[in-house]
Amino acid sequence: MLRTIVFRILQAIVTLAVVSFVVYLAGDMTGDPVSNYVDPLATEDDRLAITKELGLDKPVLYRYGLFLKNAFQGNLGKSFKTRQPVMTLVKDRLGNSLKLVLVAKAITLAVAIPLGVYAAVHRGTFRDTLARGFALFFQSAPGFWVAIMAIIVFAVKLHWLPVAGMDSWRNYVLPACIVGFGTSAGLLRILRSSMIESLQSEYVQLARAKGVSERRVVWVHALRNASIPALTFFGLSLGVAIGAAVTIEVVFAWPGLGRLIVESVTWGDYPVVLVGVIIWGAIIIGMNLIVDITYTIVDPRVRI
Amino acid sequence: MAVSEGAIGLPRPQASRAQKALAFLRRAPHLPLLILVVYALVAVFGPWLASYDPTDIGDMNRHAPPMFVAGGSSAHVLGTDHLGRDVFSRLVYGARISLIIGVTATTMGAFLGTTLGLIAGYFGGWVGNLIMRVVDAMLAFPVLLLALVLAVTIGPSFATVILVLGILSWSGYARLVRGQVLTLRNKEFVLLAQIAGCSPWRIIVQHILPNVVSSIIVLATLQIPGVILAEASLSFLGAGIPPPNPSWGSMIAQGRTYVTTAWWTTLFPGVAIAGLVLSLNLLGDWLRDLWDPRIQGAHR
Amino acid sequence: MLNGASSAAAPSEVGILKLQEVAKWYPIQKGIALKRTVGHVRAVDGVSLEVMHGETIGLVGESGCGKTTTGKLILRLEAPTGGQVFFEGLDLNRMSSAEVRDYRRKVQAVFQDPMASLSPRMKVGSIIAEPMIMNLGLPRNEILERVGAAMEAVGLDPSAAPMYPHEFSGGQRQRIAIARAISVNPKLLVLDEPVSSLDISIQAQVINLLKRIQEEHHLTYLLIAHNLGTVRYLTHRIAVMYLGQIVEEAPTEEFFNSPMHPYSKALLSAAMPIRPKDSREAIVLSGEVPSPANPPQGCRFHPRCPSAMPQCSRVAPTLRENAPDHMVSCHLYDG
Amino acid sequence: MRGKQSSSNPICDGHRDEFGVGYAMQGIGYAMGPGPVLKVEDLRVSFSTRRGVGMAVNGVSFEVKKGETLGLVGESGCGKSTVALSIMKLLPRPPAKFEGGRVLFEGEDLMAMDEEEVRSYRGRHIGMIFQDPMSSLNPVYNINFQVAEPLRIHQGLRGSALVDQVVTLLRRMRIPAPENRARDYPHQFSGGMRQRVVGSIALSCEPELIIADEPTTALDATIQAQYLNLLRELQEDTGVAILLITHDFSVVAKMCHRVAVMYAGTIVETAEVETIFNNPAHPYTQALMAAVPDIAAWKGHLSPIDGSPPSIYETHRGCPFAPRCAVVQDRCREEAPPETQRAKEHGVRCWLHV
Repeated sequence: MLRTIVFRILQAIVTLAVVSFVVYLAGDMTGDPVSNYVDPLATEDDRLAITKELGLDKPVLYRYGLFLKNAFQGNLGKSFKTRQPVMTLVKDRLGNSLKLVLVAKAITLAVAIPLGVYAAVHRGTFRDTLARGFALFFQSAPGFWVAIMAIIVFAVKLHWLPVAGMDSWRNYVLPACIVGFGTSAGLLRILRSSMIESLQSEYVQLARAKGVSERRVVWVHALRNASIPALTFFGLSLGVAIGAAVTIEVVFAWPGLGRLIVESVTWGDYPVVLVGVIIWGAIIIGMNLIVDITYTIVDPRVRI
Repeated sequence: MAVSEGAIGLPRPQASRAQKALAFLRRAPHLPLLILVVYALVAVFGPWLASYDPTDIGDMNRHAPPMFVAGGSSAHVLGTDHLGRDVFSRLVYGARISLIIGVTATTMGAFLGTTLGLIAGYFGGWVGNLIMRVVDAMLAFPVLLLALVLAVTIGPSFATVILVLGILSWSGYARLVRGQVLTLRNKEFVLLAQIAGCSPWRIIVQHILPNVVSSIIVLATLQIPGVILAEASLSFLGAGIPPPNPSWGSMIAQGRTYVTTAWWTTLFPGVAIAGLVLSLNLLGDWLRDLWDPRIQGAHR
Repeated sequence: MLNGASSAAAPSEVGILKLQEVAKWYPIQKGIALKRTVGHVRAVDGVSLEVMHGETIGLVGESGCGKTTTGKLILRLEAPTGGQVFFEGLDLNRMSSAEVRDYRRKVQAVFQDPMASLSPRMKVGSIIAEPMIMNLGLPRNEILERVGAAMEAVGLDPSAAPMYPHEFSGGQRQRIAIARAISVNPKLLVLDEPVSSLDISIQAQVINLLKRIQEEHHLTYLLIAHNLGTVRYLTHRIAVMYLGQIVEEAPTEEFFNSPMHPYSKALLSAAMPIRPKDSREAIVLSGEVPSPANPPQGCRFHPRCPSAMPQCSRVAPTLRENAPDHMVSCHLYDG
Repeated sequence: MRGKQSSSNPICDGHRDEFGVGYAMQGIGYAMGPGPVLKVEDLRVSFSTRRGVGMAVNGVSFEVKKGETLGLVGESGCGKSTVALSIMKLLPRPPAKFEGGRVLFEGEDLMAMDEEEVRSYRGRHIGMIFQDPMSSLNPVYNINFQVAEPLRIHQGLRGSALVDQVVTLLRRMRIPAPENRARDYPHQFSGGMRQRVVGSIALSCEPELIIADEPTTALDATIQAQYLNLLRELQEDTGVAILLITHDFSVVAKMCHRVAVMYAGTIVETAEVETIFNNPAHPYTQALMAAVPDIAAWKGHLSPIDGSPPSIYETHRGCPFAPRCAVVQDRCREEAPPETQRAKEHGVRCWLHV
């Protein structure tokens, strides 16, 4: 078990290295970072000095290595735009984003599990159609658009909830629900189909033949098996949720990492983008590791 | 003959290919199919349908409301935007953009992913391992973020969006195809093909690929809406189709500023996306139930 | 008579297939990043067998005894980790590509599951034609003609050639698989459980068909089966496998009349149906087949053997001729 | 509701056998009145699918007596498994539909009961063994959980009494080291051992009837022999009635007292096992016996049955076996034959015997 976890972490580091290199390269190819960095009125000498200072005269692999070395020493570089250390810029933003994503994932589970089971048990009825309709709507409508419409209805017209910011729990309702519903759609559908499969299995038949009540058949015998494929999806959907959170942060002016990355991309502020993407990647990989460990609890056949 | 082995009849005659195709379409979900046909027609015949050039700011009649709202006129059926452009015309041209991007990027991803999946599944080895490690990484990563970075880097354009979304969407296919190849290659009919002396190439093309195609089509049908949504998100963030091209995503982004007063510039593009994506999802679900109930959640 | 080991001294008999101390060990690997081999599953562990031209030899045993793997080694789907397989005197793993092509024509197979044996998206005609296309290089119309002939030979209407496998019943599909196998005029057919997935009434149809085809085409059959009834009906000779090794080999009638190995006796007793009264006195073995990754010391059967002796757990018996043409690997017959 | 509690169960008061379980070695004289444990009368079940409505079970009647094993024999698709599941009312409805008939368990009609009442019979009075030991145990729960469940539900056992009873049951099914193995998961067992676990679940509440649907089909020959022996011993010890569903005549020969042969949703012949083997009356039974390669008696030839069994969606007038029957008459194609008693315990549905 420990061996596997260590191996997964190593694998994750390699993945991150590759992705960060791609992003680094991307940043490197976009125009001239120096012009983002220096005063427009600076002289050619100043520019050269800064080029040297930033190490831009060295080959790209060397500079990437340097970046990694500095990163391991806790120095993530400075923003081109604000010249602040990236670390300070990112720290608060990351916390805000994580809060949003975690609340959203909790909503995902709270919605998807009961509805998915419900739809599977009442397969083919109107109730099933209703549950799947809910899922399908949130899977099909773009989240940022739903967000704008929700602001109009619930904030502007009804004044129930705030438009933007993150001052109280009321601020969380709309963005977390929209991100959460969006990814619950897929989970609901997977859970529904794996529940249907599980409910038709021979071990469920045997449970019924033992005289087990239908409620217990569904929630004890079928659900635990059905949650195995759903767990895989849940792990993968973390990436989707974080992607969705980016646009939602923009709409709700949420001071999160996603919005910071979007802004930095448009500014060409690559040190920030680079660190932002790596951090998100690391978090997703970490969460997937937790999902992997959860497998061993749910499914005794899996030994990692 | 000393030994008898029983008489044997012919199986029942089956319908012709054309009859089968017709019966197939008849069983398809009607409404989504109809909606998709409408979208496709609109995309193809856009110029004849739209009464205005989508980028024409005309007489600067800004934020004219739709015709069915007080103050609206039939000149602009769905009103105009902040620059006075006709919303309906922009929607019509936007359909073309969405559909082209959805289909081409998906095709690209499907082709790339299928090829890599076949290699990883049939030949395996370290190449196969490498492919699968990359797939794992890609599946877990927030693709939209990566797409955003790449799109901005290369420079937002129609081709960029297709390229980025195409390249980033292959992993699902690779995983699906590899999994199926691993099962198929131990099936008796593949062993028998080996016994008959077929080359690996012939086995892949003749025996494995035809059995994977339906799953690939199902996955692609479910992936097109994903790509369309990704394009809309990119354009919404300003990294997709550059203005003044009428992408639905950027229409929403532009309309957002004025949404309290001119809600129609935001509402209609969203409805257009949701309608298209919904129909594609419904059709894909139906195909999956029909052809490949095993695929679950290979798409997002 | 037909016999594995002594046949070399009897040149009048023409051997077609010969297995010499063949072994197939699969490594058991642990670890994810750096795989290390922690042991071996000894699927086939030193099997010697000779098959004569025109005979049917039955390979019998329970699941996991290595009979299917032996079939795969003969079909060149797997390479042995030890020993050699000779077909018409040529070592299967030292063949030139021309010899391989010739071998591919001469050796065909029929598997257990007729649905899985036919490419679901190919028409039946193309399925039957494939071995001919790959091996014979005939013009198209001749191939079509031969497809028709092969279909007629197995009792199928040739006009069904443009249909797909799923449109046929299980028994018909198995006939298609047989038609495909015989279309290239092979010498040897490996039949891996050819009837066990069929309904009882259909089984008899296919068994009779196989018997007739053998007579008409002078084929050699290697029949892998667990159903002793089928084996008795089709084979001339029987080899019983247990945990990767042959424990007894004898002419079929001899085997059924006087089985020697305790395992063979138990197998026979377990399969004996019929006449309800006597079947209640069956020999029932205790325990289960041990893992082939870790076979018992000495005789592999000794932990389950009703007549085990002290030496059985120490010394592995060898396969020796005990009665004329009757080989057994058991200390009871050490003389 | 029948008021049978485990405490008042007379078999618990008997002397202990070698397995340490309180079963009396009484075989036949099991403390219940005469009459069949299970009596199925004119059972009809249909399936509606995309291909249409098919009668999977079309008027099946039989009974199983105490201490007896009835073999329900037939080829795949003849409806024998549907019969097994309908007795327990376990068929998914839809697509299945109960079209008529009665299933009397000790005189009570299960078909007329609501779900709640039927559930009190399942696992308590009727145990079930399915074909595939690989899929009939839940992979995510350990053996203890699965064997204990019926005991908790029907007998309210808890704590150490429950654990002891589980171990006892596993030991009865000759599972080695049951104390340790109870904590293992299904994937850690071999196929034969899993089927024994399923057997101990079926036996857990000392049922009056066990329905075994192809219990040994997935097992190897020598393991199959072990399992059948075990079932026979348990039957002799407890007097439980067994409805054994199989297609394998060697299993029938080893296990059954009486046999009902099914074809296309109907029972064509019912007789004692000796009669079925030595003196079968229905042409289908005769043909089936002739088509089985017999390893004991070398006949030198096999006589297959032409054609293949009909699909349940094919409608037919007359006798369903008529198209494949070697001695078919005109009348067979027109009118279904009634059941006739040839002798005591020997019923046939064939115009030849009317």
